Amino acid sequence: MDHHAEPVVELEDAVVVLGSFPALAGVDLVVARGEILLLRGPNGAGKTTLLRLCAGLLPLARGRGHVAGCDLTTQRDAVRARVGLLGHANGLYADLTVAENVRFWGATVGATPGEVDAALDRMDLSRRLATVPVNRLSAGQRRRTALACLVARRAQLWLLDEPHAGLDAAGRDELDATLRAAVGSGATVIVASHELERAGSLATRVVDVVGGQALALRGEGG
Amino acid sequence: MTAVTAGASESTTTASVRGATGTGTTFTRWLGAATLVALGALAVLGLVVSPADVVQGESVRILYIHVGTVWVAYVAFIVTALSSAAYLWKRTTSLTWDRIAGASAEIGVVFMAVTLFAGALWGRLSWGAFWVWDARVTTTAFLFITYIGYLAVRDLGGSHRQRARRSAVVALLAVLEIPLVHFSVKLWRSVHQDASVGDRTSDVTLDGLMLFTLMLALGAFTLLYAWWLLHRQRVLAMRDALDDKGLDRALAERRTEGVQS
Amino acid sequence: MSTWRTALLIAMKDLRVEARSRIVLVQVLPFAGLVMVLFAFALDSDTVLERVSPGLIWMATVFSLLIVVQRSFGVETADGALDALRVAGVRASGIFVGKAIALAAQLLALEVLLTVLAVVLYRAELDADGLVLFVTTVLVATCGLAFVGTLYGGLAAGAKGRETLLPLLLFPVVAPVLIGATRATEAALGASGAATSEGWPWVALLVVFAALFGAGGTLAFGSLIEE
Amino acid sequence: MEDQGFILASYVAAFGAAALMAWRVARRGRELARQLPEEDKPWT
Repeated sequence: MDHHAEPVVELEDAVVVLGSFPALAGVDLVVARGEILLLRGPNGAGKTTLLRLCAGLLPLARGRGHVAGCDLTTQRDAVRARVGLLGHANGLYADLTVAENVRFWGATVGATPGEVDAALDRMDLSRRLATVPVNRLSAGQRRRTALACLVARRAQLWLLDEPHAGLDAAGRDELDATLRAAVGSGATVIVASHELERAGSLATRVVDVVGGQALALRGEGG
Repeated sequence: MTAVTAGASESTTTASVRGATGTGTTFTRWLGAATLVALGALAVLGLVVSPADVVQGESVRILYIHVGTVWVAYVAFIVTALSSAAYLWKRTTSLTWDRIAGASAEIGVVFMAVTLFAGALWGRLSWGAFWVWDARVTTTAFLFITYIGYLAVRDLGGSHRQRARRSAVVALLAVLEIPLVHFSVKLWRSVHQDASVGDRTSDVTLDGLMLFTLMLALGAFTLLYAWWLLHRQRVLAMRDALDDKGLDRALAERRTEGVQS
Repeated sequence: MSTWRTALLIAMKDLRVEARSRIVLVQVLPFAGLVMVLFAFALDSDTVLERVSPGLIWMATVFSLLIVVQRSFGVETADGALDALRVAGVRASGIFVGKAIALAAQLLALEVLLTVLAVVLYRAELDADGLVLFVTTVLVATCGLAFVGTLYGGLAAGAKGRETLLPLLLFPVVAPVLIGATRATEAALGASGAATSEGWPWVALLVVFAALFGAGGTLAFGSLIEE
Repeated sequence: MEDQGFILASYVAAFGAAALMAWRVARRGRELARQLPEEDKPWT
């Protein structure tokens, strides 16, 4: 993994407190463009908190952080515009068709029709699926549509929380191919998953997120 | 007028207040004692000693309760609005502002209920009607429901910070509604054929011992409000601390499993 | 993206979702009509009905407002779209104004139906000079209702027990609109002998209401849906 | 006379509400105080 590629995420001694509980207690992390980073660790270990921090949703109690070139404390809206966070919910409008959903999310950043079509093509949703309402899609197809929305929204950093949950084997392979393609065209992906064997082969780097007051980041495996 | 009943209601409050230890300090004990004395005096003066009013007779005694409690209810809601603004203004302040807003609204709603009840009884005796579409009374009833909504919003869950921000916004919006309701009812009543009964409570002039009893009522209920607010704020603080502690324990346990696995 | 462009985008999306699902058209409009019929059963004397028809129009509107707001935010929370909007850094004031516009459009359609029903069922007459007052009242009241509905709809969205929380929060707040719109409509229809000129102070009240909650909503909406 | 009943009712309502609230908050305070160490109670 060439580390001198321009970093998309830089966290220094990042501390996030939820209520009075230090969910992240001093995290140092650098993620370069084009990486697929896997965050591994048990539930409640702080994986989701770390993703939400990178998405610009949580205030830093201490330490500093830059995501997609923007400061995490002062330019949070700018961070949010450049980052896509996908949890279990896909954030789609079930009554609208695939194309209408992707066009809507692209329009939030003023994407051109050309960009929308490119996003649909990338997720090979353009032909017969484009005009199908989302409520008639399979889970895998919905996940692909949600990812197409991220592409249309020009998200540079994809933060995926348990993306493989609820997908069958075919759906998972599709998703892996999609993520590799996305990275191929300049995006960076961070996946949080507690399914060890499944995601291992996908990731270019694996980082253990171990639950504890101090978030011990060990291991540069993968 | 039977003095016994006055005594009876007074003694029930004595027994309960003095025993406070959990959230009590010497200051709150003095405040509690002062509240008791004032409430006791109010009961005796209001029910027995003060004379009947020349115009409306005995029913003036209800007025002490009605005016006393409506005053504290409005004070409570002003405090809620101000502390909500304080929480929102300097976002970094602790959750104390939020807890004061919550505690003040809770007692505000209770006093609002009492004042509406006493007001209805007083209206029945003075005008033969429990309810009249008077701008101030309607606004008071309206506020009562609005703040029940506020309390419902307060326990919507989510983190303490989330609860605090959401409640603060709702409290400020509630203040926004007061002039709207008041103005619309006033305009409505002035247009209506039978002239409105006017602001009943303000055209009743009290003097001498009766005026003193009314002032005593305001003072007693304000003391009670202050005492209660102090204790309730501390209870809420402890409850929040316990919530966080519970969360700490649960996650600490999982962390130890995490490390061993 | 400016607030106004975001608002138009959100409004178009909401109206397209409604055009596609037709829930308001197929369920809410018939419900509003049904409410008007039930009022007729309950009050059953024609003279009374004719006199109180303005009040009934606006009562039916407020009931329907509740359902349209719940549908409008149900669409957002079904698959986490409201969170996704926030995560995408979409301006909260844009979301507020956008959803209010879509809500206002649906309310206007509703009010047209209710007025027609009032004329048919309750024999309310709408003469020419009252028409200007009536149309102004409907437009201004709808703005107020749309702003307040979106504001408290956003607050209650996704909260547990939101079905019962929304009426508890919304009904006290819409009281001034209910009083103002009803009195103004009474003046417009000449019901119970009210002259048209008496309606205009009520329209002023409705304008103040819409302005207050338009401004208040735009400022507060962000912190209400923010985590 | 009807007056007496109403007057008494208003006093019982006010004093009853005050007593109930005072008792509840004091009891809740003692209950919670037992479960928390000293440092969490700044007023002690």
